[in-house]
Amino acid sequence: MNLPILSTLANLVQAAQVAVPSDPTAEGTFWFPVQASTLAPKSDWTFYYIYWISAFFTALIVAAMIFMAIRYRYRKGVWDGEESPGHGLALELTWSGIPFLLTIAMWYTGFKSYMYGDTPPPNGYEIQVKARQWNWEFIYPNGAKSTELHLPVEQDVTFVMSSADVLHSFWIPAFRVKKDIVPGRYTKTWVHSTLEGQYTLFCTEYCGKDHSQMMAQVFVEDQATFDGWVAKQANPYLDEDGQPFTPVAIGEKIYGQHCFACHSIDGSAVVGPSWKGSWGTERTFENGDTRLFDENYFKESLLDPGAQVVKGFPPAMTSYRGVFKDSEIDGLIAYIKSLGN
Amino acid sequence: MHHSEEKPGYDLGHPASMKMLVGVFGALLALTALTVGVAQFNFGAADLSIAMLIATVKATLVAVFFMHLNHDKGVNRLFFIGSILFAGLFMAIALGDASEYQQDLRDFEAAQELLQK
Amino acid sequence: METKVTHDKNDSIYGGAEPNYLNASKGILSWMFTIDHKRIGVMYTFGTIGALMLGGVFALLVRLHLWVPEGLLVDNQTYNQFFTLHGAVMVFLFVIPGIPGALGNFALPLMLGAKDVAFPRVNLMSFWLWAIGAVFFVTVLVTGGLDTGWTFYTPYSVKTDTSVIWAVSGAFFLGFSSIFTGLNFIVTVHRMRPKNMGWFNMPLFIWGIYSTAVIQVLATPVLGITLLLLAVERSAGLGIFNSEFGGDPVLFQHFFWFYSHPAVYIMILPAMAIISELMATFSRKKVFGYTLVAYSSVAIAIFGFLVWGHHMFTSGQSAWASLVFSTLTFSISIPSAIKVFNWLSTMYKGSVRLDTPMWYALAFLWMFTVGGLTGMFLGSMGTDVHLHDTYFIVSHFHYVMVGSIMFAYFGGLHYWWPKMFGKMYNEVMGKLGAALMFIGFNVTFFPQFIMGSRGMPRRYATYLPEFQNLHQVSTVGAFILGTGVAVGIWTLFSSIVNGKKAPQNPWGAASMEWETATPPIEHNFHEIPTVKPVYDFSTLKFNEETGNWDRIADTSEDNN
Amino acid sequence: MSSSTHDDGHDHPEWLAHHFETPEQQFEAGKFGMWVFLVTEVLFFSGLFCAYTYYRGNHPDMFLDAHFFLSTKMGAINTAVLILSSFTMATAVRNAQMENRVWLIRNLVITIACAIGFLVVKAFEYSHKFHMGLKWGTFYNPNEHALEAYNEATGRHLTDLSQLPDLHQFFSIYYCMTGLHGVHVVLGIVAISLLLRRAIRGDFNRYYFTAVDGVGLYWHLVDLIWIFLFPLMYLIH
Ligand code: HEA
Ligand code: HEA
Ligand code: HEC
Ligand code: CUA
Ligand SMILES: [Cu+2]
Repeated sequence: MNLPILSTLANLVQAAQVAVPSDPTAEGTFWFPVQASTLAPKSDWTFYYIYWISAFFTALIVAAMIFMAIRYRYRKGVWDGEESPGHGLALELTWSGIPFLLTIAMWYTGFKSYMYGDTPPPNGYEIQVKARQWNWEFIYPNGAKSTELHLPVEQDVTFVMSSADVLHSFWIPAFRVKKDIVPGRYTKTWVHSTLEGQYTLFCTEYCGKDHSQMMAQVFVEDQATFDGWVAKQANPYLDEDGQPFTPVAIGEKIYGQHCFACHSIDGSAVVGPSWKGSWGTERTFENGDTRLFDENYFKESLLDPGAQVVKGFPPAMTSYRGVFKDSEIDGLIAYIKSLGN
Repeated sequence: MHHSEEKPGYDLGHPASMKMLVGVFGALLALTALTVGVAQFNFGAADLSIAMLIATVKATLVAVFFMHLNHDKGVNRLFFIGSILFAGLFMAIALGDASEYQQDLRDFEAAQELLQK
Repeated sequence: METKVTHDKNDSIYGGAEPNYLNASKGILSWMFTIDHKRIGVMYTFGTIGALMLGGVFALLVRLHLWVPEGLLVDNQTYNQFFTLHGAVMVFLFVIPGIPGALGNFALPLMLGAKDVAFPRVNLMSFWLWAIGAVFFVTVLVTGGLDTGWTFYTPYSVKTDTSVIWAVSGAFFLGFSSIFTGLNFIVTVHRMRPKNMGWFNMPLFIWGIYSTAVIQVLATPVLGITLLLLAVERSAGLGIFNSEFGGDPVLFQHFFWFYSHPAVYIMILPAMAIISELMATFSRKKVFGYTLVAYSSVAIAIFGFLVWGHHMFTSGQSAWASLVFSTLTFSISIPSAIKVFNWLSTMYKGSVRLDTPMWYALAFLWMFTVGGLTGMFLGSMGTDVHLHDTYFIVSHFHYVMVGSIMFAYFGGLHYWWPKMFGKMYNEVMGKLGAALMFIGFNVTFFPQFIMGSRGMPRRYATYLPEFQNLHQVSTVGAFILGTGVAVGIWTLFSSIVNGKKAPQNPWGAASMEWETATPPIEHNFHEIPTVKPVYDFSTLKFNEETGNWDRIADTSEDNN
Repeated sequence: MSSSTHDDGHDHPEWLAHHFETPEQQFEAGKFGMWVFLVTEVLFFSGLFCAYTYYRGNHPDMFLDAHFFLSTKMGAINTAVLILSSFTMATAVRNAQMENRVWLIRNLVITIACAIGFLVVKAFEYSHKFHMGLKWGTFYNPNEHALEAYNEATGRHLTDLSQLPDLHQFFSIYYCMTGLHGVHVVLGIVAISLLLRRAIRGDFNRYYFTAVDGVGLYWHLVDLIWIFLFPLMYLIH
């Protein structure tokens, strides 16, 4: 590993270059990513207001400090400084009064943009956001589901969010929106995006091991593109020609979206048991019971995975109750069967 | 024992009068009986307030007479009353906020019930 | 058990060969069971410096891991434990007990001309509770770690299978340690003040520690009950904070921040208290607007209780509550502003000496301004939505907790060290440490503001490649900072061995702790010195030969 | 611990700690310290009262249903017992101040007896509830005895307690609050017993009764908290 100061300096220069890009709309500014929503300029306005006040006061204080440290420095043999008043009410009122007035504006503009961001307009397009450790799922009004977020540009979009396990938080820096997702209730936020493009959605409430990987891509598209996408997404099991998937293909697709992280199809144990060759075999559980891997067992495993925990594995799987339609469950069954027994 | 006769008249305590102590004791018992008695009737929403009012009166009696707040130093009173104010502040704001967002929790519960069906 | 030793020569002003508090009795037991506030202060000093090193090692691991986007050292889970333990150790074992426990214990009774704190045994108990808490935290390291973040948010803290209960018990003990320290100081200030020292004739250090103590006593119990409930919730499925059993996670946040916001003032007020002493002594002026500065401490302590919800603007707290909390948050900036400007004015027409402690004090002034002003960005609801849980926050609180408090702590240590141990440290090394810390600190944390508002979330074990440059700068800075800290600590400790003998009053400070022998005798004073007007430097004159600031014949005494 | 080192001229009685100048200073410090400690106790309990209010406000009917499992009689008896003990404690302080050792001892003994009595009643209540499976949190698992008790207390004819909303939350809070209060009672017994030992030894006099006073304040606070717990738990409508 190399830690030489030189490479750091190089990094600093490079960072500054990245930070001040030539085209601010594409790359953002020194302090911010692009402004891609109606909220962003409002939020940034307050930021810069406070920023310049802060810059002014910091400069003032530091300059005064350095000036006085030099001007009034101790001189050998001269112990005391000059006479000066020990307090000054007018002065003290000034330097508590001016900040006070300045903070009123900080408070007010901040309050305005907060209320703007916190009050979804009535007839927004509604997307449901389901957060769980450690992925996102978005559900659109027509039943379409996706793991990446697509939005029509210049539209009010309301997010109705819920969590399956712990706290998460929904943050899209380009939109300046953030809202925690609290288990046991729906929380809401909304955006009106103004700039087509691709952005990142982060989870910003610490939620355990892979918190830092709980991200999703956000695509802001024009209305037509979005409409096409969401229509296709509503029935994801159609191929290019509009022909429906076979059940096995349906299962394979779901596997690739939901299950692959924990179940392998090559016989190796990951977080959970491998699916390869498991269908129809006798499963042994932590408590010593055994049971045949059949349709009923599969459904129970999906809905209530904690009920019977396979020997040698942690009870790490969360319930998928209400996530899949019957046809999808049939697809999964067909897929697992297809992996041999 | 140290009978410091050399400092006559110097006394730290103000022994409470027995009459007062017995009186307060009686009042506390009577109030307990009262609160139990009152609880047998239903005053609707006022129930809780009545019970809390009686409890507060009892607590005040204990604090003022048994705990000698009636002739204690000012700071001691200030700190004790302050603690109640701060506890009140904590509860008032936390619960005030909670009551504002309670509806969200109920909505969620209702929605969850619908989904289960 | 205690063996009395007569010591050779002790050049106390009383001229006697009287032993000082360090060598009045010998043996480890005489330290473990000491009820001498000065020894307890010394034990706290060693303890909290140890905690700083432990937390610092975790900080370096955090920074090193973030050298590359995918993480250099460990898997995500282990990284999560790094920052949790870093935060928890620093907060509960270092900053909260640090200044009151170490310097408050040592200096406060001396400044009052008292023989000890009001309850010396409670004081000892407070130290040992700290030690037990520390043991619990170290135990956590071997019993599965802790990965909840220092905030212990539910429901994750109920669900994770790391050692939450151990950590929570540790924090519970530390809470009581803090409560007992606070209780002791409150009573000491009220009841042990010399008859002729009025409230407004106390050094501002005492005002600061006193205000801190009030918060400790009012806020910490709520942390205690919160942690207790969390522990029971984990072991018995209580359903108060855990949504799975009908509890409310947001309620937990209210409970937690009702303590933890005031706790940040438990940390900063003692730091400000030190700065008041340093600014006065090294400018040779009474702190400008003394009365208002004293009131500001109390105001900060009280307003500090009204703003906790500013940590919860995005949490699902109602807009009503957010509005109230945002409003009140700004109220804190006024007393803080008063302090900053009054410190600054103290230098005006003073006789400013730039000894090592003053370097720290000036650095504090600068860093606290930046840290405090970035608090304004966060107190403003609209901007906080974007900045919440990003590196902007991380940077904000390091500017106040490291840039301000750690600097003040070091300033205070350098200031009272000669009195504590009777030795002068090497001035050049002292300044080198301060300079390295200052540079390293800013290189570490300034880039974090930028990456935060540009989109870097906190508590991330891995990150997007676009932030790599800034992260690397920050990491290098952390190592410079670490070196500075190490130099500072080394400078102090090596002086015990090879430092020059310290004069009784090396800085020309006017408060009473400088009127006793260096190091002080076991019972502090033979006779309580006469109380002089606070920060009256006029009778102190530098003696070129001894390097001491002598009190010259005090003619002004009769007319005060 | 050493108190032998100061020979600085003051005439220090042995009950006057070395760092105090006068008995009055020591007394005032001790008393003030106790009050500050009580401040922390108030805030400590405030967390529980806050949780209580939150969940009662949320589920008034759950609290109503659950309180039928508590015996008002037992609660009232215990309230009276604690009030009595508070009274004897207050009298004990008076006797300490008046150097009436015999009555000081008697009063302390009665106070301890009351405290133990309180715990015995509480123990009966707890074990009765355990018997019915009425425990806290995940351990809440009412059995047919609970059903019987409920139907008897309310005159209703439920066939299954699961028809009632999550009573477990009430019991969680109930055990937390009364449990923590119980711990304070136990600590009080310990503290008063230590006082008793010192009283028998004759440690207290009109200049030094701080310990009796302090423990007394603590004990009254324990009583004071119960005064609120009683109606909040036992008398719900
Ligand atoms: C010692 C520690 C300390 C101190 C002193 C402060 C001081 C302040 N803090 Fe900070 N804060 C923390 C430690 C501290 N903070 C920590 C640890 C966190 C994160 C916790 C976590 O989530 O892990 C945090 C987080 C935090 C948040 C939540 C952010 C979020 O998570 O979204 C907020 C929001 O309002 C905030 C605000 C403030 C304010 C307004 C002050 C004020 O007190 C500052 C006042 C000072 C000044 C204003 C400067 C001096 C004044 C002048 C120079 C005059 C000019 C002034 C004006 C013109 C206004 N802080
Ligand atoms: C007082 C409190 C305090 C202090 C002093 C520090 C000091 C430092 N902190 Fe700390 N930090 C917190 C409190 C503090 N921190 C808190 C509360 C959090 C939030 C945790 C959470 O999210 O839950 C946090 C989080 C935090 C993060 C964010 C992690 C994340 O969100 O993913 C980072 C990242 O850079 C960081 C860095 C540092 C650095 C570089 C220092 C440096 O200043 C450290 C300098 C000191 C040293 C480097 C030690 C020097 C000693 C030696 C070199 C001696 C060698 C050792 C031996 C001989 C044994 N801290
Ligand atoms: C978080 C990791 C994780 C995810 C994601 C996951 N599982 Fe599991 N699964 C497990 C673990 C661990 C077990 C073994 C323990 C148990 O039985 O609960 C398991 C067991 C099973 C079993 C019983 C297997 C056997 O061999 O007996 C089935 C069937 C199953 N999972 C189906 C699925 C399906 C279908 C999905 C996706 C829709 C899925 N799982 C997603 C972790 C996961
Ligand atoms: Cu989900 Cu962090
Ligand atoms: Cu705060």
